[in-house]
Order: sequence, then structure tokens, then C-alpha cells
Amino acid sequence: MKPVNAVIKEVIKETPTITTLIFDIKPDAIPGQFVMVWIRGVDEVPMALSHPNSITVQRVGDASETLSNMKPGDSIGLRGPFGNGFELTGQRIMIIAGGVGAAPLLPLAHQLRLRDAKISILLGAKTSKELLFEEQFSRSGELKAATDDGSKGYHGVITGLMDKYDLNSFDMFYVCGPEMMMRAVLDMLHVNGLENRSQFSLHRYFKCGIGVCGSCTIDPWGLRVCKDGPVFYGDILLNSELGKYHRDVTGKKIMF
Amino acid sequence: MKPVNAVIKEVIKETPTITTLIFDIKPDAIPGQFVMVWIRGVDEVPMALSHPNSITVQRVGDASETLSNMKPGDSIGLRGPFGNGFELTGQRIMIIAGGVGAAPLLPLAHQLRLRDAKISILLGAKTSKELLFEEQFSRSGELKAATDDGSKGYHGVITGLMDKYDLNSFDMFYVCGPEMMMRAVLDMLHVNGLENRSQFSLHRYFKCGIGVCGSCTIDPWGLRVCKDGPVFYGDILLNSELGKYHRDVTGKKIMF
Amino acid sequence: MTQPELSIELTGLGMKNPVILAAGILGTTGASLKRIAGSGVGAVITKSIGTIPEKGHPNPSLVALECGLLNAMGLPNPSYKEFNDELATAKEGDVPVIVSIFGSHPDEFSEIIEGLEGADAFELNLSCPHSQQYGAAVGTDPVLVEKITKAAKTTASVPIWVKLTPNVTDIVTIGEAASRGGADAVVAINTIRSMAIDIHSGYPILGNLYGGLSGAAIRPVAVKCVYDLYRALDIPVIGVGGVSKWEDAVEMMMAGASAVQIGSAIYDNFTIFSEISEALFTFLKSRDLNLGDIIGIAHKKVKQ
Amino acid sequence: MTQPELSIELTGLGMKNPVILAAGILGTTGASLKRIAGSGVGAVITKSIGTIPEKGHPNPSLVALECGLLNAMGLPNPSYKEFNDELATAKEGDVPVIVSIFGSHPDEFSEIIEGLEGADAFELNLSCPHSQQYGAAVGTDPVLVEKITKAAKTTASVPIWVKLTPNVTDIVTIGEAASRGGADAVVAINTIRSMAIDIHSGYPILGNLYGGLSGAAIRPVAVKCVYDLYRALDIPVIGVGGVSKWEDAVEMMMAGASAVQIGSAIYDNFTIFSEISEALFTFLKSRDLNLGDIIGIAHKKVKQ
Ligand SMILES: Cc1cc2nc3c(=O)[nH]c(=O)nc-3n(C[C@H](O)[C@H](O)[C@H](O)COP(=O)(O)OP(=O)(O)OC[C@H]3O[C@@H](n4cnc5c(N)ncnc54)[C@H](O)[C@@H]3O)c2cc1C
Ligand SMILES: Cc1cc2nc3c(=O)[nH]c(=O)nc-3n(C[C@H](O)[C@H](O)[C@H](O)COP(=O)(O)OP(=O)(O)OC[C@H]3O[C@@H](n4cnc5c(N)ncnc54)[C@H](O)[C@@H]3O)c2cc1C
Ligand SMILES: Cc1cc2nc3c(=O)[nH]c(=O)nc-3n(C[C@H](O)[C@H](O)[C@H](O)COP(=O)(O)O)c2cc1C
Ligand SMILES: Cc1cc2nc3c(=O)[nH]c(=O)nc-3n(C[C@H](O)[C@H](O)[C@H](O)COP(=O)(O)O)c2cc1C
Ligand code: FES
Ligand code: FES
Repeated sequence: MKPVNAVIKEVIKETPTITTLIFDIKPDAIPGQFVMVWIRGVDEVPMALSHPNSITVQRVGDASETLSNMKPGDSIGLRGPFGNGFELTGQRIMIIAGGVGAAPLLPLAHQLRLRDAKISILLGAKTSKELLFEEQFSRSGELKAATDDGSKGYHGVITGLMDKYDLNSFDMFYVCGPEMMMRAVLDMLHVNGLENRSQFSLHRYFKCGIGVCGSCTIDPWGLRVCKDGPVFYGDILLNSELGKYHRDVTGKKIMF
Repeated sequence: MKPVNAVIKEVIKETPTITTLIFDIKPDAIPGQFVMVWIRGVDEVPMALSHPNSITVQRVGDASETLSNMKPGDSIGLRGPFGNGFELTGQRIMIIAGGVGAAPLLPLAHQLRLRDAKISILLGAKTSKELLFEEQFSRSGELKAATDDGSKGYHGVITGLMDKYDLNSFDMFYVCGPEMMMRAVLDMLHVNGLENRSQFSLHRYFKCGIGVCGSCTIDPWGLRVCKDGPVFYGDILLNSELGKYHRDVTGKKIMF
Repeated sequence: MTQPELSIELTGLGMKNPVILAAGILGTTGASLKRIAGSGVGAVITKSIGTIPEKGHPNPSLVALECGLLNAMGLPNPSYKEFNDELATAKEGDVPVIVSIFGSHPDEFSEIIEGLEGADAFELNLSCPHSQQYGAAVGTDPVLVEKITKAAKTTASVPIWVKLTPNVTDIVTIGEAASRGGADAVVAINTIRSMAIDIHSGYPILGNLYGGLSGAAIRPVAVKCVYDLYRALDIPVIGVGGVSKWEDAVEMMMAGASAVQIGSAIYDNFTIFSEISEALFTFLKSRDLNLGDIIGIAHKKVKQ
Repeated sequence: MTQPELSIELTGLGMKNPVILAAGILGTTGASLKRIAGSGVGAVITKSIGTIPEKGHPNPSLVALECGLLNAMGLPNPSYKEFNDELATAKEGDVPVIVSIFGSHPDEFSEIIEGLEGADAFELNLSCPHSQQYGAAVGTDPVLVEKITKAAKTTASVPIWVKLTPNVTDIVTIGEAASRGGADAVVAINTIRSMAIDIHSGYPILGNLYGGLSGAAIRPVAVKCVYDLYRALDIPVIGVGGVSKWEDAVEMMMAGASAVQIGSAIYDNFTIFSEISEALFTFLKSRDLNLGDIIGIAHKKVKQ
């Protein structure tokens, strides 16, 4: 399938660094699936769907910068949706989102809510202005924020906030955020023997996006983040490279 | 679709020159459709299906000779079924078959019989021994034979036999046989204004069999015998090349 | 919003749209060509015609695979002498009739051109991949391509199109040779050398053992050839290979094709010519574009 | 009825079946190769490795078309120095690991071969169609092909396979050059030069503008290449291109392939390797045949 054309309908500045682009088509996706977003003449990068018809982009480099500057009427190419997405299960749910990692978790929260799940959302960011989707998440459950600088909510990392809950009372933990935060969450769940009640959405360098080229595979089982993932259960990740190293575009290991 | 393998189960000598090969598969066909029969290492030629799982071959050259000599266990390749087949319509039916032209008409007779049509079969051949499917046709209707040498039935050409019927009382005429016989039948029907109540199954040189190459097209409308036919209504054929000329394998016109 | 204009002038031939019947597809008889002429094409091309009658390769001569057709017709034709009648009939259709011709020596091309009356243009088949002495057998040699093109140009009073084979290391070298020889346009591509085997018996399926692949399978290859030729040559490029939807026609034109030819796709769809040209019209209209705006546009998008 | 034997010895390598992972498919990391090794393949081939780290072409680097995949990865790799670790991990899988390597000069091939430890064989990528200085850029020149093969043979103590490009006028000339250079086997084919354009914008889709076509679209082309090479050469031919069903593997072997490689088809089906080798077993068994009975059988069916 060639990239499908998507026209930007609306641009929402979510935070100083994060922008949501709403387009004119709704790829038929489940929460946690991603699209390969082609910014013509620039690059093609993976992005989670933050609503059925949107992506939410953090500015970090060329592609995300160009996306962040798009105006209604501009268009992008979309391949996908690809990947496995989250498995929706459980009634007592904890959603743990760090930074732009909130993007794939928002549609998940909506869908879980429709299933009458009871949801606690732990939303982390560097600073209060960078808290993403705070209001939208609140509609699906009880939200607690954590900021590195203490400008809102809990002052410190998100695992500190987790400490305040009886983790054993949750059926499922859904996690997405910076890699070191995900590793910390996984380790903490592991201490409680809960890794198999958790799903993590991972990031790796994607080229093909469809499970053929191998650039996104993770050690030690060679799982493809783009096709076998991006969502993996915690027990699968426990002894993996997560939080230890990843590979750059050449395939070279880069330590975290 | 690559040729499908068909294994010969049974070989029936129908007449001194005509042989039926029954194979192990039943192409999903309607009466009048044909298959491209691949005799490996020899040739590929069009043949009507004479039963859901058979072809009936008259020995005239290399390919048909090889087919006629096949034994149970031998196999051939089949592409198809292709072509339009007969339109089944009418209650008072006349089937006019000459020589091996009886082959596509036999499954037609069976199917019309299932629809409770009243069928008259006019079966022609050079000589009594060459009358094809005499007994099988008789099960579907009232059969009259005509032979060139008078060894059985009416002595003379099949149009002579037609003369003995009130042609206007028939809803549909189905015709297949040597080209000059088909032209004579068509002319006779035309005299009675009945050409649009008749369907003829034509023969031309086929290469592709699927309507692409153009070797089987007939003048003056460029209809493809393999794809728009092989069955055509009489009114379409009236002012056509039928009975006047055909084209050889190079595309050169050959007068009849 | 003005209406987009589909009619084009291609190497001096006026055509009501840029969608052309490819050579060797339903082009055996005048009547068949006339029928296609009436189905919405901009022009028709005949079966390739030679100096003497040819039977072509033994059957099977065509097989439909998952992604295209594999054929080895073997250039059956009754020779140009017998073809004059067919050509006269074809010309009763209201579109230009381009006669595809083949030979192994420049003189043969001249002989055919002289012997055929009424062709609106000639397309030199220097690209059929399954002939021992014709087509790609000559079309892979730039020296011969230039000579044959020159001979044809000298003899003909109508445009000369040269049809190229993709079965070469560099199609641009061959296109340049045609251009030097004076070609009015190049046509790319003919079929790609291919083969299919019957696994029940081990026999190659085609009577000729191998043949040429056409249809959807080869479109990306054709697009690349057209793109490269457009960039290198100053004469029009006509795109052919796997066009079966209007989007394919647009893609081919964006790569640089002034017009497209359609062959295999007629297998599924006899009304393809009018469908594609109508959809092309709608596409252009919806974006307020003309054909000229899309031809070769892919080259402008690229930082060289 | 005896059981057919699927295990083969190919250029001295013992393999439990003749179904091999093609180069560049899930071959970036040792762990990925080890995973595939456990999924029923006879052997695995790594991503192509060079002398220095390469980022590859910009994204998009792959797009799935109707009939195959179009890619221009651009040989991303961390260089052989970084790859030794991956190779060691890959070798924990229980099948031979063939390392695909590329370069633009014979010395570079020697350098890589010397620098990598534990490869069971090397496959020389003289065929990637979308690199300026590597792959087909060298693989279309028989002189260079012979030189590179010779250099590799001289350096290596393990078998050398040479992977060929179909983007040449005559693949047999290149296969013969590899054979003269001492290749233990040739592998045919790499992808076919191709392009796709986005009709919404006119942009070529791939970051590199063009790339190589793989998958079902190219199988008939690969079968013909394998057929021609088998006839011309005395060394084994390994078939690759569009194999996605067991029937395709049989067809490839009947054309002359001693073994087949599979790349693109993994896109739809991760369990393809075991499926194909099991079906191959069943096919042979039902006919009381061995692999040797089908390899190249198409050549025997033909009246030469
Ligand atoms: C499954 C998945 C879902 C994602 N969802 C989102 C999302 O919803 N919102 C969001 O803002 N970001 C998301 N990302 C991350 C996003 O892809 C990168 O931020 C983006 O590619 C950066 O590109 P750039 O050109 O702006 O930055 P660059 O300067 O090119 O690179 C900055 C960093 O971005 C990452 N990156 C660059 N290109 C790619 C690539 N092709 N594949 C993966 N990572 C790359 C690398 O880690 C790189 O170091 C997701 C990544 C993955 C794998
Ligand atoms: C739609 C259709 C259905 C047919 N059904 C039957 C049938 O049921 N039984 C039967 O015996 N015959 C049938 N025929 C005719 C049959 O195809 C020819 O008799 C056969 O091809 C002869 O081949 P050969 O090699 O034996 O003879 P050749 O010596 O090769 O040729 C003898 C004559 O057979 C015809 N012929 C040869 N090859 C072809 C070809 N590729 N396509 C069409 N005609 C060819 C030509 O008229 C030729 O002059 C049918 C033909 C068509 C078009
Ligand atoms: C059955 C068939 C016959 C063909 N005969 C000719 C021919 O006589 N001369 C020629 O130049 N090309 C011939 N071609 C090639 C087509 O003109 C065209 O270049 C090719 O099929 C690619 O286009 P397509 O994919 O639209 O079919 C033939 C193709 C087919 C399928
Ligand atoms: C994504 C991708 C990456 C590839 N990378 C390489 C490579 O690094 N080296 C190589 O020799 N071939 C490479 N190839 C070519 C394949 O090994 C194979 O020759 C080709 O894809 C045809 O086989 P297939 O149709 O089974 O995929 C690559 C193919 C694809 C699709
Ligand atoms: S990005 Fe190619 S396999 Fe995941
Ligand atoms: S046989 Fe090819 S069009 Fe009829």
C-alpha cells in the first residue's frame, strides 16, 4: 500500500514542544498502533495515533519540527496502521504516561473507559507546561501528575508516585514514555511480581515499519518492535535490552 | 492462473476419429465454455468441455492425435474454463450438432433437460459410425440423425433435416459444427427470420484464450471468439466473416 | 475553473487523449483495432508487423500469473503485404493508427515502411524479449538501434517512435541511441524476460520456454525507466507497463510520460481506456491542473 | 517408499533443508538471526556489511506495492568491526550463518573477510540496485566481478557465494565472471531497479527516489535468470526472488536452483520457512522423489 494522503484539518498546540495534528481521515486502528508519517521531501517517521484521526508530535529534530510547523491544508502521507496495539483487558487499570508517551495511551484510556474500567492515570513530564492531555485523560479516570521540577503534582519521577498506590490491586498497567522511565516502572512492577500484568509501548529506530528490514529488533529474542510490538508485556521485556541499550540507524549499539 | 494438472481417469473411443478423455477434476464451467488443453511438449489447444470432467477430441493433427492416444494415468494441463458459454433460455429447443461440434452441446442438452425444456436434437456426421453422443443426446430429447453418406438417418446435410420441422415453433436453436454447416444453418434461420433465436459456438485460431492477443477476432466488429464468444447469437454473425473466411496463425485471411 | 484539456499533440499526431492501445494487444486485425478505436483511446498501435509471414511461437503462448501476464507470442503476423488491408480498416476508426514493425536489419524496416500505406506513425519494436533475431535481439545494441532508427526516419514521412527493452544494463544508453537516430519519441517499456515452470511436470509452460512479463508486476520498473529517459532525452517519452488504473497513468506521467499505453490490463477490463481517460479528466479538474502540469513533475520535487 | 531427504550439502555447508533467509531481511542483529535460525530455515544470511558504518538512505525506505515490496534501505550497517558481536550471537542458532558483504574495491572485500570471525560462508553483494558505489554499481561489470570474487576467494577459508543483479543485459556473462573468479555458488537475483511516485504530491516515494523491487512481482524474472545460469555454469545456483509458497520453491528448483532464499514473503508470514520446507517434504514424498530429482528438471524436458 502506497502512503495514503492525509490533509491537516486542525493544529493544536498542546504544550510548548508538543503539537497535535488532526487530519481528514481515520485509519482503522486499535489503540497503540502507529502510522509511518511521511513528511514529503523530509523524512518518514513512526507516530502513534493519539485519536482515531490525529497524531501528537514532540519537536525533537527535523521531521518532528516540520510536522509541528504544519498548517491546516498541508498534507502528509500515511502508511499503516501497523503494529499490534494494546490488548484491552482488566477492570482496575493504571496508565503510566511520560512526556509524549501519553499519545498512544489517550485512545486506550477512552476505549477502556467505554468498557467501564476503573482507571488511574499517572501523567509525568519535566514541568507542568509539558503535561500532555491532562484534561482529556481526566475524563476517563482519576489523574495524578508528576513533574521533574515539582511545578505541578508530585515532585519527582513517576515511580515515586506509583509508590503511593497498592499496585497489587491493579489488573493491568499500560506504560509509555522515555525509555529509562519505562525501565524504572518495569523494575518496580517486577519487585511486586506484576510484570506480566503490564504492557509497554516501545520506541526503536524504524525503517520499513512492517517487520521486514530488521532495524527495530530488540535483544535477546530478536523481536521486531514494529511488527511483534510496539506493545510488549513486561515479562517479555524484563531480561531484554530495554533501558540498557538501543541501536542507531547503522545498527550499532548505543548504551543508555 | 498457471495450468491446472488434470489426470486422465478414463478414455472412451466414441467413434473411429473421436475420443473422450475423462479426468479427475471438474472445472466449474457452464455449457459452451472451453478450456485450453496443454499437451506438454506438444501444443496447447482449445477444447469444449463435453461433460463437467471431460473433453472430446477429434483427431485432426498433432495435438489432437496425442490426446487421442492418451491412457488413464496420463496427465494434461488445463487453463480455464474461459469464454461466455451458452445462454440457457426457451422451452422448445433445437440443438443442431455436426461432427465433434456435438461436444459443447451435450452438457447444454443435459442442463436444458433439467429445466424441462422440450428438445429436438439434429445430429449430423459424415457417416453413421461418426455420429457422436447419439445415445447420450437421446436421453435429453428426441434425436434425428443425418449422414452425408446416408448410412444412418437422413441422407444429406443437416439443413435438409431442418426443413422437416416447423422452425418457427422453436424458442432457441443451439448450433455447433463445421463452419460451412453453421453458415448454412444460419442462412436458413435467417430466411425464417429466426437468427436472433439462435446461438452458435465458433472456432477460430486461439493463442492466449483470454481476450488479449487478438488472434481469434472476427470481422467486421472485431469480436474475440475466445472472450466475447465462443458463443454468439445468430444476428451478430449474419453479416460476419462466418463461412466466408477465417485467419490462419499468422493472421492472414483464408477463404473457405 | 477552466476544464482541463485531455487532447494532446504527440510527435505531431493529434490525439483526443493520452491513453493508447499498446502493441500486440488485440491488434491483429483492422476490425479489432477499429473496435478499440471506438472505446475511448487516443490512438491504437497494431501488432508488430515484419517482412515475411511468421507463425509465432508454439502454444502455450500466454499464461496469466499472480501479478501479470507472461507471453511469448513470437511476433505472429502475415507480413506487411497482407497487412495493408487491415490497416485500411483500422483507419476507419477515428484515431491515429500507429503501426508497430520489426526486423533484424535497417533495410527491413525501410522495406516495411515503404510497403505500408496510411500509417500515422511507426513504432519500431526493438524490444520484444523472446525472439532470436528481432526485437531485443537488436534493441540491446545502441549502434544498431541508432542505425535502424535512422533508416526508418529516412524512409518515413510520418513520426517514428522507438520502443525500448528494459532488459539492458542501462536503458538510457539505448534511448540516447534512438534519439541520435532521429526518433520522434521513445516508448518504454516492453516486457521483461521471464519464465514459468509447471511443477506437476517440470515443463516450462510457454511453448517458447520463456517469454516476457507484463502487467502490474512490471509497473514500478517501467516508472523508473520512464523517469530516467525523461531526464536524459529531449524527445517525448511514452510510458507503458502495468498501467491498469487511472492512478497508474498519473504516476507514469508524473515520472515523465507524455502519454501512456495500456496492454495487459484489457484482460480484466475492456472499457479501461475510457475509464482511465475519464478519471484522468476528473483528477485534473479537481485540482485545476492540465496534463502539462503533471508530466515529469516528479523531477521537480527532487533536490538534485 | 523411502523418506525424501531435505538436508543438503551446499558448497560444503551442511544444511538441514534448502530454504534460506535472504540477505537484508531481519538480518541486522545477531538476536534476530538467531530467532530466524530457530524457525525452520536451512541457513541464514546477514544484512550486507561494509567497511565503515553506513546510515543508509533516508526514509521512506520501503513501501509495499500491489505485487511486491519496493525498498531502498541503502545498506545501513555498523561496519564489520561492530558486527563481530552480532555474528557471534547469530552463530548460537543451529544453522550456518552466511555473511553478506559489500564494497567497491576488491581490497574492501578482503578487509571485511579478514575482519569477521566465524562466518560459515560469505555472500558478495554485487547486486544492490540503489547504491552509488556498491552492489550493482560494481556487479554489472564482469571484469570487476571476477576480480572481487578472486580477492574474496584468496582471503577466505570458507565458501564464497556471489549474488547477482538482474539489471543487466545478460546475467550469464556476470555469472560466468563470478565462476571464473572462483565463486563456489551464484545467487540470483537481487531486486529489480524500480520506482514509485505519490500521485497526491508528485514526490517519488522513496527517500532515495528509486529502489529495488522484490516479492511476487519478480519471481518469473528470477526463474528465468536461474534457468539461464544453471545451463551456463558448473557451480550451484541459489534461487531468490518472490518465493512465497512451496510451489514457488519447487518451480525455482526445477529451473535449476540447488536451494532457495526467501526475503519479502516474511512480511505476511513469519512461519514461512518451516511451512515451505514441510510442504516440500510432503511434495517429494507424495511423488517418491528426492531433491536431486527436481533440481534443474525443466532443462531435461526441453528439446534443445
Ligand atoms: C512506535 C513509535 C511510536 C511513536 N509515537 C510518537 C508519538 O506519538 N509522538 C512523537 O512525538 N514521537 C513518537 N515517536 C518517536 C518519533 O518517531 C521520533 O521522535 C521522530 O522520529 C523524530 O524524528 P526527527 O526527524 O524529528 O528527529 P531526528 O533528529 O531525526 O531524531 C531524533 C530521535 O528520534 C528518533 N527517530 C528518528 N527517526 C526515527 C525513525 N524513523 N523511527 C524511530 N525513531 C526515530 C531517534 O531516536 C532519534 O535519535 C514514536 C516512535 C515509535 C517507534
Ligand atoms: C472454442 C473451441 C472449442 C473447441 N472444441 C473442440 C472439441 O471439443 N473437440 C475437438 O476435437 N476440437 C475442438 N476444437 C478444435 C480444436 O481446438 C482443434 O481441432 C485442435 O486445435 C487441432 O489441433 P491439432 O494439433 O490436432 O491440429 P493442427 O494440425 O495443429 O491443426 C488442425 C486445425 O486445427 C485448428 N487448430 C489448431 N490449433 C488451434 C488452436 N490453438 N486454436 C484453435 N484451433 C486450432 C486449426 O483450424 C487447424 O487448421 C475447438 C476449437 C475452439 C476454438
Ligand atoms: C500478448 C502480448 C503481446 C504483445 N505483443 C507485442 C508486440 O507485438 N510488439 C510490441 O512491441 N510489444 C508487444 N507486447 C508488449 C506490450 O505492448 C507492452 O509493452 C507490455 O505488455 C507492457 O505493457 P502492459 O503491462 O500494459 O501490458 C505484447 C504484450 C502482450 C501481453
Ligand atoms: C528490505 C530489503 C532489504 C534488502 N537488503 C539486502 C541486502 O542488504 N543485501 C542483499 O544482497 N540483498 C538485499 N535485499 C534483497 C533480497 O535479499 C532478495 O534478493 C530480494 O528481496 C528478492 O527476494 P524476495 O523476493 O524473496 O524478497 C533486500 C531486500 C529487501 C526487501
Ligand atoms: S522497522 Fe523494519 S523490521 Fe521493524
Ligand atoms: S485467442 Fe487471444 S484474443 Fe482470443
